Amino acid sequence: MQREEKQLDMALDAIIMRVNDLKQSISNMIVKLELEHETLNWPTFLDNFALMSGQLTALTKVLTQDKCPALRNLVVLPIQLSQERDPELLRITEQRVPQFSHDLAPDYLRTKLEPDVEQRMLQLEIKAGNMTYEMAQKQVSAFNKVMNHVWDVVSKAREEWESESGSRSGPQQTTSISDTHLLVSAISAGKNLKMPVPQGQAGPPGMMGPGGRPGVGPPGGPMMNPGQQMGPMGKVPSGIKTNIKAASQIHPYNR
Amino acid sequence: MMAQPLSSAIDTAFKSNIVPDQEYLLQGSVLDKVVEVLLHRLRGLCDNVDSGPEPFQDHEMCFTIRTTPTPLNLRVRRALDHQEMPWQLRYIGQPEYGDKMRPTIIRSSIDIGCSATVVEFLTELGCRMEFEYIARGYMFRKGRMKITVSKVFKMNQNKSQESMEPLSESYLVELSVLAPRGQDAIAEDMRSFAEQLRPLVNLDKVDFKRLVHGPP
Amino acid sequence: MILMPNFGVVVAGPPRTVHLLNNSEQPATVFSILESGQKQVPLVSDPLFMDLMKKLASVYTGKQQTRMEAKGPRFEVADFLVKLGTVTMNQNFKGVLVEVEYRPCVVPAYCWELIREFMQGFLGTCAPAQAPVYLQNRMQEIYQPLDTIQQYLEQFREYRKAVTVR
Amino acid sequence: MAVEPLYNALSAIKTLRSNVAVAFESLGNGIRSDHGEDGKETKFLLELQDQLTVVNNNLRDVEQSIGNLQPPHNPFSLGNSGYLSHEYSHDRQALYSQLVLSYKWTDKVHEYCNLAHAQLSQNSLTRSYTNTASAKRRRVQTSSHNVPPHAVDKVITQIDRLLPEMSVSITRPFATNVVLHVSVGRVLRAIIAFKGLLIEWIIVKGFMESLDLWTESRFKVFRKVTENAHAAVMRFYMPPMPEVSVKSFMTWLHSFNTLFSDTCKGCGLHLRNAMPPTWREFRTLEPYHEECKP
Repeated sequence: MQREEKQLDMALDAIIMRVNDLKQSISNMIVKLELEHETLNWPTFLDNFALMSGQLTALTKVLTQDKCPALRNLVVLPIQLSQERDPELLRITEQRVPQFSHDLAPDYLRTKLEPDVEQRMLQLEIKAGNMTYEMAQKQVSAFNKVMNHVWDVVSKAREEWESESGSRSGPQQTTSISDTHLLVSAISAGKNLKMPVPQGQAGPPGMMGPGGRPGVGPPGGPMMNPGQQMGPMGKVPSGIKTNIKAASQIHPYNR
Repeated sequence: MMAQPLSSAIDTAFKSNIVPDQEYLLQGSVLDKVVEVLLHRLRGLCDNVDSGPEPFQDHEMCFTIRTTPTPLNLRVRRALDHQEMPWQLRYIGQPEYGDKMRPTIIRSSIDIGCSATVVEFLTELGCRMEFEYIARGYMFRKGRMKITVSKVFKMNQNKSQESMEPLSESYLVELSVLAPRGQDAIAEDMRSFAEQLRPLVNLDKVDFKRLVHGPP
Repeated sequence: MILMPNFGVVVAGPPRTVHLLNNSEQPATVFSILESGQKQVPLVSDPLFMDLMKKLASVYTGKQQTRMEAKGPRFEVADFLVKLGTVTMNQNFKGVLVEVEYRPCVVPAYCWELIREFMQGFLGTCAPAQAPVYLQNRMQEIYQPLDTIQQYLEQFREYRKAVTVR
Repeated sequence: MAVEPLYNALSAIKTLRSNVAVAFESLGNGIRSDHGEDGKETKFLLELQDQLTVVNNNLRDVEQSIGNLQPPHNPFSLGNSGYLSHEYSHDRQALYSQLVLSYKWTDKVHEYCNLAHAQLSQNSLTRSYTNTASAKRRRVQTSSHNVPPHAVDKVITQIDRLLPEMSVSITRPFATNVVLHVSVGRVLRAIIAFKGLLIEWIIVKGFMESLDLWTESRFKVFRKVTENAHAAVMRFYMPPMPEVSVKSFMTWLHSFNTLFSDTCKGCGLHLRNAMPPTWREFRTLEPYHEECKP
């Protein structure tokens, strides 16, 4: 007897510990929901659920353990009910239960569901029991079909997204080093640009404007770099073409 | 050689480092198919947002003249799309690549606006035209930085502009600043700007000398 | 006001001469005229071109460095511009050049008679009857600042040939 | 001012707009599921027809209520609400002061318009709608102000063809009225602003100068020519026959082709006071110095 009691104590301690863990994490979650609902993100929320589910599993494991005595064989008896406030009770229940009275005791010592809840459970069970096997099968397959479809959609979207981001981050070529080298050496040293015939005659092949007099051709007379610090230009007539252009560009009438 | 008031004025200008004669340069290229993306990005990054990119089409001729110790390179550039603009004569010195710490190529550069007779002038002077090409593309500005995105074409003999033969399937991208001597801070700005264009374009110090002598 | 067309000479292997000139009317422009035999190639450019010529220094034997200058007062009478330039060659006095420009007109042929009449007004019989040789072939063309430079160059050349003061 | 009909009209317009929106919405949605399966097209058409009938009725209502409205005879008076700018409360104050300002502004515009109208209808001496200082000589002929653009073009191109040394280009910077860029030989350029077929303004400049309507030439001789050209515009002014007027003016301007090469008919010289003959006789086109003219 002595040994059994000891075992019971140990089992109860273990259960209480697990239940406390569970309670702790539930209250943590509630605090989070209340205080951080604006910044709370979905993954951490799901993490909380996962934690709780783990704790529940642990609890069930403890209950089904061989070492655990069959709790259902034990009876809990309220020995004394009292209308008085019991500070000790208040402390150990974290200010939840002020007194162990007639009113509250049945609820706390309840081993069955509330009558109306029990009734509704019963109804549902009857309904489920009435369903034929084929119908159930049909519903299950319909449900599976929907789920598969959603799964497909999600995985396809994910595939697309991954392939796109993969290609973007991938080494898409926008510049070619060999082309850079080709171009730079071409404009700097004339690679690939030099004329095939060696120039005996140094004269450029006739792409010159009219020689002799400057300004007869298109470029107009002497023109200065505007950024010169050498003072204002003197009387410098520019080409005729420039003149017309300037006149049509500057709108003198636009006031 | 000449002791004239004007040239002495220029001497003073050179001595007091107000003539922008140093070119800071970074080069790179971008494949034809993504050039639109680059142009779009440059439009967003550069100053001329509202006016859009400035198109250009230039004809560049490169001349050399034998001087001691090294031959001198002179370049003549003219705008094919704005024939009335003055031509540009340009002297480009030997590029300095520096070590890893230096962000850009530095080379001395003198830009001179001049009349269209410049080619005949140089030829008579004893210069020899080495090669010529046409660059067509877009120019962007960002502060003092100039960004050109251009396609390089070979000159063909019949001169029709439609049938120009591109040199490669990429656009040449150049980031340059012309500044007076000793303003190395701008090079850092260029590096950070080039960083913003990565990985679309890798603007870097391209040492063409090594490329020319390296494997073809 | 001073007019100073400057005159530098550089000679290369085959007889080629580059004259660099500068006019105070166009202070930010350098006029270069290259003479190669009978051929003349002018170039109008930024003053930075001077710097480039220095880079080319090793090509040339700066044998005959002559520096000529016309310097003097500048007058404006209505639309006429008159400049009296004292010509010096390497600091030696050579003579006086009179430049008359009628600025509203851009074609020499149209206003030559007018200019001649103007010059007769203050030069009397010294006024030339014919337009300068350089201009005679270009009477119908639009006048450029380079044309002024070319005429100065022509006059300077005359001075260099003449040993004595005219 | 009866406010009731105005309200009615406004609400009628509101109904019309909402019903039109409904009609377009159902048209835009096309055939819906509630049209059923059989004969959905006809059902849809019927629905649309109904809606259009409603719209039609609404439109009629609107027109009717607009017919009932009377245009206001005098500008609205704000009456006592004008004092609302004294409202102490801050957020309201901004609104009401602006209201009163804009009311005052419109009131002023109204007043000025009335005055201007009275002035303009009395003063028949103006050459155009805008009073230019040099323009108060002759009677106005509205017909020559208001000429269709192609007619103007025709007259100008005719003149262009007539005078070989003159090249003319037409621009229209402000809608209808022409601004001409004229170059005469390689001597001068001019910019001429027209009002219809009447010459309003002219500036003469050197051949190499840039043209615009307001800045004078750098050269004395062209400033003088501009002055004379203004006189010529007056001299040739002939509203009943604007083409002739323009043509004779252009012929006169064309005679400046020889501005630098002609000698004065009076003294036989090129120059007087260092100026060429800048005056051209209006009929004979003979050149004279300013001081020599008969």
